Amino acid sequence: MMYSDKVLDHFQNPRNVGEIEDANAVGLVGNAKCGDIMQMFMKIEDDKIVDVKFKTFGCGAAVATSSMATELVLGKTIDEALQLTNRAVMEALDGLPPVKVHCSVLAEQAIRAAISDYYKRQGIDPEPIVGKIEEVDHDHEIACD
Amino acid sequence: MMYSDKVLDHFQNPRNVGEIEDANAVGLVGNAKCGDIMQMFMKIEDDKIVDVKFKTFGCGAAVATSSMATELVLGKTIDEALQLTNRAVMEALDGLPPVKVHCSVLAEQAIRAAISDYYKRQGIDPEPIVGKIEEVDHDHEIACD
Amino acid sequence: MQKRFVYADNAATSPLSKEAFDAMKPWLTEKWGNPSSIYSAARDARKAVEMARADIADSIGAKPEEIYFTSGGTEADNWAIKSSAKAFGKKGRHLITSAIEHHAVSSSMESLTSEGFEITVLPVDKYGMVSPADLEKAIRPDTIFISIMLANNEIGTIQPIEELAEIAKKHNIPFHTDAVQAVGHIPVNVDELKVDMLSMSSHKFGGPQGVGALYIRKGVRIPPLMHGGGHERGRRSGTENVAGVCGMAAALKHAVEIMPEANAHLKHISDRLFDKLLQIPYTQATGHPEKRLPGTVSVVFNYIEGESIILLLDSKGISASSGSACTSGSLDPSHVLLAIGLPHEVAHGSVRLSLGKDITEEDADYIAESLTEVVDRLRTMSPLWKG
Amino acid sequence: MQKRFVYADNAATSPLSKEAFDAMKPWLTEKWGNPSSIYSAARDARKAVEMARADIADSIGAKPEEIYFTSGGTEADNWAIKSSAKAFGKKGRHLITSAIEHHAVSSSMESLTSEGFEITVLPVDKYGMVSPADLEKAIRPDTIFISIMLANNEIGTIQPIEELAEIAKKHNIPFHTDAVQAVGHIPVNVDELKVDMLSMSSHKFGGPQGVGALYIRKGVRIPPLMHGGGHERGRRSGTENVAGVCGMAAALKHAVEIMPEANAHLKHISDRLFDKLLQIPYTQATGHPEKRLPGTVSVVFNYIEGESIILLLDSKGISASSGSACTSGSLDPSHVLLAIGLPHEVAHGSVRLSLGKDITEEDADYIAESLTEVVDRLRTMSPLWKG
Ligand SMILES: Cc1ncc(COP(=O)(O)O)c(C=O)c1O
Ligand SMILES: Cc1ncc(COP(=O)(O)O)c(C=O)c1O
Repeated sequence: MMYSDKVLDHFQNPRNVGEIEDANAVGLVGNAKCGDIMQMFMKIEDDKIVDVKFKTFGCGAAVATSSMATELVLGKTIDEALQLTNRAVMEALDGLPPVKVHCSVLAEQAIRAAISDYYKRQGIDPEPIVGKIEEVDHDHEIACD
Repeated sequence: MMYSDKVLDHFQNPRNVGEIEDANAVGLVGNAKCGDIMQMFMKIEDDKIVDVKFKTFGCGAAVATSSMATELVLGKTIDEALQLTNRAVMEALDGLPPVKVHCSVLAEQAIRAAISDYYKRQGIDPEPIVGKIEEVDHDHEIACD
Repeated sequence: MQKRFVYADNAATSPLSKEAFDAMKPWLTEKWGNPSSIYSAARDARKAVEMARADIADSIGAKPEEIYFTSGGTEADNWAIKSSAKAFGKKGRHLITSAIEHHAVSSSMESLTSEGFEITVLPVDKYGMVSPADLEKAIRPDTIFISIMLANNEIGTIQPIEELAEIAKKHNIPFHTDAVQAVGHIPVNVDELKVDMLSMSSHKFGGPQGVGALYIRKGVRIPPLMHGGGHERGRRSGTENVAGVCGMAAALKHAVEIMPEANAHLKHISDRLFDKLLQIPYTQATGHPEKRLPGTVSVVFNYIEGESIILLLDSKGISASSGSACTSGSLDPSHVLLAIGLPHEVAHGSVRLSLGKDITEEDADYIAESLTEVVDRLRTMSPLWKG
Repeated sequence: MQKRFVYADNAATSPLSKEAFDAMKPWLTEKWGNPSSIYSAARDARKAVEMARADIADSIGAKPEEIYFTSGGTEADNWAIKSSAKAFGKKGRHLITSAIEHHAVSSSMESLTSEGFEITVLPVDKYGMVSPADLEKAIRPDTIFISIMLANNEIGTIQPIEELAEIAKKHNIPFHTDAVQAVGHIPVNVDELKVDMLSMSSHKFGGPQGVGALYIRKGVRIPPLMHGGGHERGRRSGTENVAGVCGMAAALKHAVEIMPEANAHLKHISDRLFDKLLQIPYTQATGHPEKRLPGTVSVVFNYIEGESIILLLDSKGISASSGSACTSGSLDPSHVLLAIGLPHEVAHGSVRLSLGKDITEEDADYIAESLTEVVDRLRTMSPLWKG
């Protein structure tokens, strides 16, 4: 299993780590049992993501995809951010080992979860816009795939 | 598979190779199909082996056991020669690899076959004295063991 | 803190010892030979192989003719298990193993289930210990084979093999032990252990990779895994790896020679390292407090994930592993850490430092400082950490 | 005649090439690593293994992901055969092979008969050639696997694998070839050969002993022979032999580079040697007159026995073999020589000279003179010789 230099760089020097105190969009995806949890904090103003930060529990790829995902959505509109695919995150990182592809999926989901939270806070049902988000499951009986 | 130095010496410098023109005891044992034939020539006078020579088609151990056997019986009485066991030949050669033990049996048999021939030439049934000797079998259907 | 390079993953593979290289070199340069041939160059090769066999036998209290060379620990384990199933399969279809075996054992066992064999996997306690009473209970009239490892590769726990093998003996069941992490590291004697088969792997004790051996007690008959030219007295075919077995033997001989001194040193360093690491909050040692490999320091850090720890340690010049090297890339944390009762999320945060004999106090202190820093940094990034 | 040393048993094992040693040395001295680990030292090891894989793939026209490292030719053969039987055994129980295979193939086949498989052994003509018509006739609806070697180790005959594999393809039957004596010696291309699996062994072409590979065409699925940590993409477990595979790749690359020149030279020397040897009365060449390995000179001498010839040649400094190295010690002469129709007593008198690229005309002449003398001497001692 080998990481690209870009993955290693984003892991070792992650961009946008941390929390946003006055975030108006927070998403949490993944499962500790499976070894990956990502938390995304956003500040959205006028439909635009003006700030984004993350916290991640997980492997090198989990950290790197989180970091890259924040870079890719920062300054983007919600619509643009929702178009971010896991594939785009992977490509921006010069690829991921096959066993680590799920991390990029998690990063995509973390973005959607945060945006979903943003709509919820405004009393808007996010599902028609964002799609269904898997909630973080603290029940240990979940299956990691 | 490793030969002792003594085996190699008796193979490379075999003692008593050749034929005896006026031999009065000649034995031939073994089988070409199995890769081993030994021929023993003896000159027996007053119950004593006064000369002995051999010819062998076979592996290094076949040559060495033939050579050693001739050395061990030269100058001996018939009775003494008949007491020569394959074990004694092997011991005199500092042992043989397990897969080559049959060569020492062949050498013992070659001695007995020659002595058997000696009795036959004198009209004496050798079997009570020498035991049964396996004749050289030129039939290719024999099983090598 | 000055950056330094510390290789602390000797249980994954160890650097080739100078002794091993010196023993191999002639066979990689001016000498060569197929030991099965009969001319003098080949006889030299044969002598070298047999001397290596005798040395290896000697170092585990076996007879030379009980040592069969293989391509490594994996082949030795596969051979012992699959061929025992073949040999004794008429008597019964039940095998017993433990929950903390290396995959070379557990996957070999697993592969037999499709052939109608049934496997009982014995649990372990929180230290990773198999209980002799559990083994006794698990034995059935149709049990034909037992395989329990001597020393665990992840947490270093050393099993009471003498007791376990004694039980097997009482029931007349062949007993195999995977001693890949034990040979060359702790005293191993097949008669004291009372085992019928024992696997070892050269590159775990300073020998070359791609060589190993299976000890098979005289009288125990299992068919070959590898058929062919009839090498190793018909039991393991394939041209002998002359340089390889010479390197293996030299490495093992050396490892056994320096063992008392090396282990005293390793124990001292391990204790020091454990002391420092356990000062990090929410950290626990895994494995047995006493019955453990002297060079294995294994710990779990809550709230962070092992691969990240390993990668950050790497950037500080430290090579270590999280769980088994083989499981990296898998999503499930090590089955060993789960077997000792750690919750999944804690098991994910494991680190194994397997020290080499040349480790210094300074190295250990550097590891401790580095790990403290790395753990702190990753916790700050972790959504689970409410520190 | 001045005594000289001539190694003429390269088909048994070849000296390690300088190229191979140079490629191995770093991994035996200043470098080491378990390629499955994730830190940088291990990543270097991984890169080295993957470069070796790519180089080897390249030299036989395969893709890197079609090359699986093994412990040698024997393991590659065992794996291909036994695992194909497992994989395709539900479709049928019939396998086909030839009468002149190496024991690694024939004994693996044989081992399957106890599991209810039936083996058809194709005959060969007096040159050791399998006839495509015979293969076509032998195929049955329940045939699931065919294994026929590319180049024979005793007599050097090269089979028409393209034609044979084409027939297998027509019937949708997986085709394996043991190319242990071919790879590195004659051009080998898996697509031209149309084979599904191909075995090779490093020490036959100047690489180290104890390493080999099985080529498995993409899409062909056979289960592992070796279970464990899931190395080689889950198909062959066991810590990779980094030095070994680097040596193997370097040796093969070099062998392929020098092949055209080396083979022209070997053909010249072989022809010269054959010419001289066939002047000895009651002597015949074995193997195919044209379709043969350029470095293999195999002959039989009537009325004398091969081991004796080899031992006397050895005392003159010449290393050669009689039949297969592995069969030395057996009482039956080589099955290959019997298969080409030689009577037992003639087959016993076989000699195989397998020349290395550095052989000179002087070496060849020395071999010829020595053999003439040795044959003469042994015949004088032979009760069968009525010279
Ligand atoms: C306990 C144990 N058994 C078996 C093996 C397999 O050994 P190898 O990889 O040398 O085949 C290993 C190491 O990989 C091990 O640690
Ligand atoms: C044709 C052939 N196949 C297979 C093998 C087995 O290879 P290895 O001994 O490297 O396992 C050999 C040589 O021994 C061979 O000549």
